[in-house]
Amino acid sequence: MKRFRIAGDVSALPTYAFGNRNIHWWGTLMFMTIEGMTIAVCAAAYLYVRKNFEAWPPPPTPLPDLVIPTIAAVLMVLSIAMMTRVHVATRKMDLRGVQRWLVIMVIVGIVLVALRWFEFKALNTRWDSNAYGSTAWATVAFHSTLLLFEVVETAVFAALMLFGPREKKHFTDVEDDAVYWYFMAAIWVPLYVLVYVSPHFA
Amino acid sequence: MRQSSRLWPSFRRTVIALTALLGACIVPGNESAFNPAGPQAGRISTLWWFMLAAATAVWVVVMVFLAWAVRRSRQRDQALREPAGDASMQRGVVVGGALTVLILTAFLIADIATGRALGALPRKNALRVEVIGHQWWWEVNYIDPTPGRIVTTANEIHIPVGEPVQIIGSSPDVIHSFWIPNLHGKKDLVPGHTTSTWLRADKPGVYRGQCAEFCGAQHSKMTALVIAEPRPQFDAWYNAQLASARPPSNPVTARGQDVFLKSSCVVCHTISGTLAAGTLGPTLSHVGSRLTLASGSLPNTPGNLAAWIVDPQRIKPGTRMPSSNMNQADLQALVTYLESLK
Amino acid sequence: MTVARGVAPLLPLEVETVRPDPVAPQVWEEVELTDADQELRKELLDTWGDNPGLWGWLRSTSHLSIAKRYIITAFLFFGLGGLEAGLIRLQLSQPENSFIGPDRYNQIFTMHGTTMMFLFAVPVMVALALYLVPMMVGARDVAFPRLNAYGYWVYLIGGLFVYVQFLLNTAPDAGWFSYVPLAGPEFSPGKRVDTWAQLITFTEIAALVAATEIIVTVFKHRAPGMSLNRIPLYVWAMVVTSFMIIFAMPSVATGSQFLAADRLIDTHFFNHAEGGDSLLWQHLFWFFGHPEVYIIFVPGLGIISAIVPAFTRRPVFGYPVMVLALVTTGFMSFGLWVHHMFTTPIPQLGQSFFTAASTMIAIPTGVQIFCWIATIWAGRTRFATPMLFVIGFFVVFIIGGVTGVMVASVAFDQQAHDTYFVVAHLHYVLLGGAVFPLLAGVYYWFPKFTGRMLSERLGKWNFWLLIIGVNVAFFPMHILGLEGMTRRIYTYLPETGWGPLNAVSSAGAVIIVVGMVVFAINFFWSLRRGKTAGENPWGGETLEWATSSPPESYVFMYLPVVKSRAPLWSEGSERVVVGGLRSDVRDTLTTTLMDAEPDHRQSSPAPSIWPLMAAVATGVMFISAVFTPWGLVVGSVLLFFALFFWGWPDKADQAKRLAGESEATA
Amino acid sequence: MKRAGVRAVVAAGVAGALVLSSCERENRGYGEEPAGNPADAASLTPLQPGPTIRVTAGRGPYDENAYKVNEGKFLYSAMNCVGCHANGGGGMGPALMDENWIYGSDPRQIFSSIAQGRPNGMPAWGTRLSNDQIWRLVGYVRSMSGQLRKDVAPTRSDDMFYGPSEQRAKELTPKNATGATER
Repeated sequence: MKRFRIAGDVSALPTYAFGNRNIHWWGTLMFMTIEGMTIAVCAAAYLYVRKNFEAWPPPPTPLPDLVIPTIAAVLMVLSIAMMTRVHVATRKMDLRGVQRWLVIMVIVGIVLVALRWFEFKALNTRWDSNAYGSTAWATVAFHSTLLLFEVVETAVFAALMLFGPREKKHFTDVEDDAVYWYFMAAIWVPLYVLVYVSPHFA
Repeated sequence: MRQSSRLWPSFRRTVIALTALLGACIVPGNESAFNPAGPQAGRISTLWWFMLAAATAVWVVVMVFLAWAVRRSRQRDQALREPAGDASMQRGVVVGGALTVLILTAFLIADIATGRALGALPRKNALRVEVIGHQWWWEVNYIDPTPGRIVTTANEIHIPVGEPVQIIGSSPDVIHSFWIPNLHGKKDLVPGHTTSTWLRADKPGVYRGQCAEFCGAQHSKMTALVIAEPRPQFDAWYNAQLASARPPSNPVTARGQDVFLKSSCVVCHTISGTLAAGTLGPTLSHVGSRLTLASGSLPNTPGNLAAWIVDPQRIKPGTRMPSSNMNQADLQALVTYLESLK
Repeated sequence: MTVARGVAPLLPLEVETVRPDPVAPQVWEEVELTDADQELRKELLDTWGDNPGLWGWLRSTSHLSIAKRYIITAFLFFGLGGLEAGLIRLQLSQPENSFIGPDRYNQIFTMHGTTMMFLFAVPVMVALALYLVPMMVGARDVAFPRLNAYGYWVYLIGGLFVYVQFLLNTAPDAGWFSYVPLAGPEFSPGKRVDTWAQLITFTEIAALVAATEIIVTVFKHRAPGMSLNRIPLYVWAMVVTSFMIIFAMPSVATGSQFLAADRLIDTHFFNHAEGGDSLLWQHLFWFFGHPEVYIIFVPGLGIISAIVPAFTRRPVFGYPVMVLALVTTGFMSFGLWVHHMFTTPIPQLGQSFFTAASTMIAIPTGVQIFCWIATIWAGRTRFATPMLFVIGFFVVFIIGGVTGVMVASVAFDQQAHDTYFVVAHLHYVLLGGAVFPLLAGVYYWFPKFTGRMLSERLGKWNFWLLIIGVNVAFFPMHILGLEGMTRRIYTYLPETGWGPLNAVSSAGAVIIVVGMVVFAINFFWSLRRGKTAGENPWGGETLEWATSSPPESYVFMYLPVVKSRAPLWSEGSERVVVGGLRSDVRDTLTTTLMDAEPDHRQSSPAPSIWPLMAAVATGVMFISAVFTPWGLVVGSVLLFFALFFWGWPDKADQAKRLAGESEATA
Repeated sequence: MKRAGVRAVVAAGVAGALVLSSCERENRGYGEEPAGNPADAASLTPLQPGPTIRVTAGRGPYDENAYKVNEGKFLYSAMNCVGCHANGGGGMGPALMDENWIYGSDPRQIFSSIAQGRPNGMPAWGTRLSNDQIWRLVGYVRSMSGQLRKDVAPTRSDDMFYGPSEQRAKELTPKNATGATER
């Protein structure tokens, strides 16, 4: 009769792993790909519609402002640098560091959301004025759902690391949240250039 | 292009002979891509017969191989494992792959050749006809430099035999698609874009085509007719269309015109030479001379015209023409008048 | 950064790779369980089992029960889609037929297309993979079990939403791809096309979520020893399909949100008077649309690659070529969407590129077909029903394939586009390329799902009725198409001459319906009175046949160690396994990407009601968005709470898990 | 048990209303003529001899039908109502999207305003349009000032954008010529 032959024992293996060794990192990568494709489709629509206009933005619509969007873009890039502090803290399993920096990142996130409200105003057009307004609003709005989702997720992780039932595995999850923040912040730079800067040079 | 054209007819003859058997069961009738009446449809039809032959051959060969493999496989008592077997299988797959690439390249070359041949067909001084797709009928305008000679009609396009015709298509509402299978492939009429396609009918006849892009409730009853006729007949028709509508000649048609001008027809329809100048619906200046009514839904007979006027929703549910409640006498007079507008 | 690496060194697995193509054993021998194994089995059943009753059913996250529900729901929608097809054929069976009015008919044919493409074809292939892929790669569960449950509930809510709207006379009526401006705000009043747009969102979420799980399961949860070149071909097909889903579906999800925005809050994406463009919709839709049909077709190729070895008693010939062909098909499917738009006013220059791409994509599929035929030639083939359906695939699909290559040519497509020639092509490719392999898969894996065999006699009836029905129904459509019959017409005049061929086609449809009824009878009859099947009734080579039929909730008592491409054929007298996973907690093994060496233990989350709550919140969000844009705001707040409780760790469960771990490995 | 029964009945009522409302909204009703004779249109002014009889607020036949109201929007531009009333803002003709109704806001009063014509240039459409078409126009005109349900009112048209569509119009309570609210 056929029998089992146990050729190895995995009980000694750890129960968590950092980086691309754990499955949540891969899950985050897949969601980043999906969101990346969504943003790409919005940008493609923005560029496709552009060929229907001689002047971009079409005459009655003023050029988008640059002041607040530039501030927000710079803060977005800085937030990547700040998020690496969280990333390093998670790798060192430094609970205090992770808690402190997560709270800071939540504040940065709230500031970014607040700035985003003014960035919508800086577009100087309504979403229902014309195709330019619609595609500009769509691009910024889809990224805003990413921003909002990321800030809320960071807030939940901050609450988890401060008050919740913590365990070592959660450091790897916070690391994945940091990686997602990099993607969210990094992808905003080309979008900022596309929606706010490029009309000035059309 | 010179050299390949000598090759082309001989190639065509063999292809058609090869598929005569299969072709027999296809009844080449009106409105059929199998029965080209023009060079464009002819080129595409040749491409079709070549591709049909090649495809049938591919399918038969694969089925033969499959049957052979199945039969050979049932004779084995033990699955073949030695490397010799793998080598012969590899040869088979490589040969199969190579043949596939070859046949696909042949398809590609045939398509590009047909495409270029279609592009090369003469287009000089073509008759320019503007076709505008509306929700569920075709507006036809013959473009002419002198405004006085522009003919506006609906659903039926008369063209001179043997001369190139440029169809300039556009649509104010939804996407339609102008397609006359006997003459050429279809072109989508997309709002916000104008498109153009060139046709030529080498044989006189009435060629029927249907709107090919789903455009709403009555997409199925949006038919266009292209009537190819010799040049003299076409010119006679063109001049008749130019003339304004015939004034009523007897009391019945006079009463019919009066009923027309008093009722709601004038809001949407035009009859040149009268006060009626609505442009929402097709022009009725020469409706008597048209072969069909309601964009190909009904043959043009007085009975059908009366039925259509009284209750269009029964024939084309969803059409924008309102039903009218006029008494029998008025209706008969109106129908007689409209039929008189040859 | 080395702190976090595992404490214990990677295990020395005394495993040597066996000769690449092992011989299929004549008789299949099941593993004998020792007393210790029986004890372990009871603990595992207790840990991995679903809670009893409806509440347990709703909270279940076991991939077996979720996938089974998914498949059954998809087949129910297949039945509904089939009914709609029957109504269409009845209406078109004779000219000027007044069986259905134009408005009702437009809803029916749109629902037929939408149901078959979005609610049956993609979901059933994905559901079958969610059931089989974890088993085939030797994992106990799919990568993200709760996400899996969420995906199914969102799919179910989407399907119910659109069919409730169908009953309320609000089914979409602008075609399964809803071209603008007909589907736009001006020419589609009411909420019909909004229903379609939101349905797209539901089915996209479900498919994207499932694709993520399949990719992560195959990358990180493979059994020890299953390196990349030992992954079964079916699993490769599903990985390629999942990547196609990940890259293609966002395009239509975003496009349908644009359409919903145009219809609800007056945006101008597709309004050409304000700079928008209706061709933008066609690009966005078909950039997803063509990969979509390959998302439906590639799993079919995978199923055939899983079935052929079992019935030819040898592995499929040319494993690397097959994998390469699958990957090439996946890539090329993104390069040919414009062949759906050859008749639109886009520049001629681009079209010849897409003709070349559309023609060349037939090569990888052709190579795979030759490899299968070679395998059949070299094997000792037994023609049970699954193999009959595979032969049916060859016969029907190749006709669809060659007509596909024909419509790839710009010139010919101008005659054939949007006619019944294309309807014939797509039905040959979808029925031949997806439904025949799917039915082959159902006949092949039914013993694994239910522990009973489907009856061979009814199976043969089902096959012959279907193959005759398909050809009688759809072959005349080729001729009808080139004789001028355009798509989506609810009636036609007698003088068009289309009557006789349409009658023949409708007769064919009746045969297909009878065939599917025979399948349903076979399905329900065999559930109770089918011949009982052991672990491996067909003598298959892949790991899903190493589990009991139907598999226990924990699937593998010990994770198998894979030594070759055909693990079950190279077992010999003992099954080499890996022990040490905990049985008091849902413990799974995460392995490295390239060679699947054990890396760390991953605890699979316990069953929870929150995925269902999150799906309901998503449903509230998108369904209320049809009526008021503020619905999105309310829905997203509800979704936040659902996701929060979904992810927030449960204190008791955490304590139990940590208690069992020694300090070193915690 | 009674309270559960009541709750069940209420739930059924709500569900029923939902079903009826969307069924009616989507009913294409090709070829169906609106019942009733519009000739008994309500009087133009609330002034009447003898005791005042409360004028019950009538309902247009197409107030629930999105398709018919959308066709009304097509007729509004096709019959060149835009020429005088613009897109509801008014021009030569009075504004239609505000709360002032010179000749009454009751659907039957609007019907007679369109059918009979009104002083200062409103033509009599009675002989030129069928009753069905006029009722569609009545439905559309009422949607301009937000009188219809949000999911029935038409959304934007594929033309130049003149402002928020009727679906997003604010609901205004109609006032008659004397400034008193009508209902």
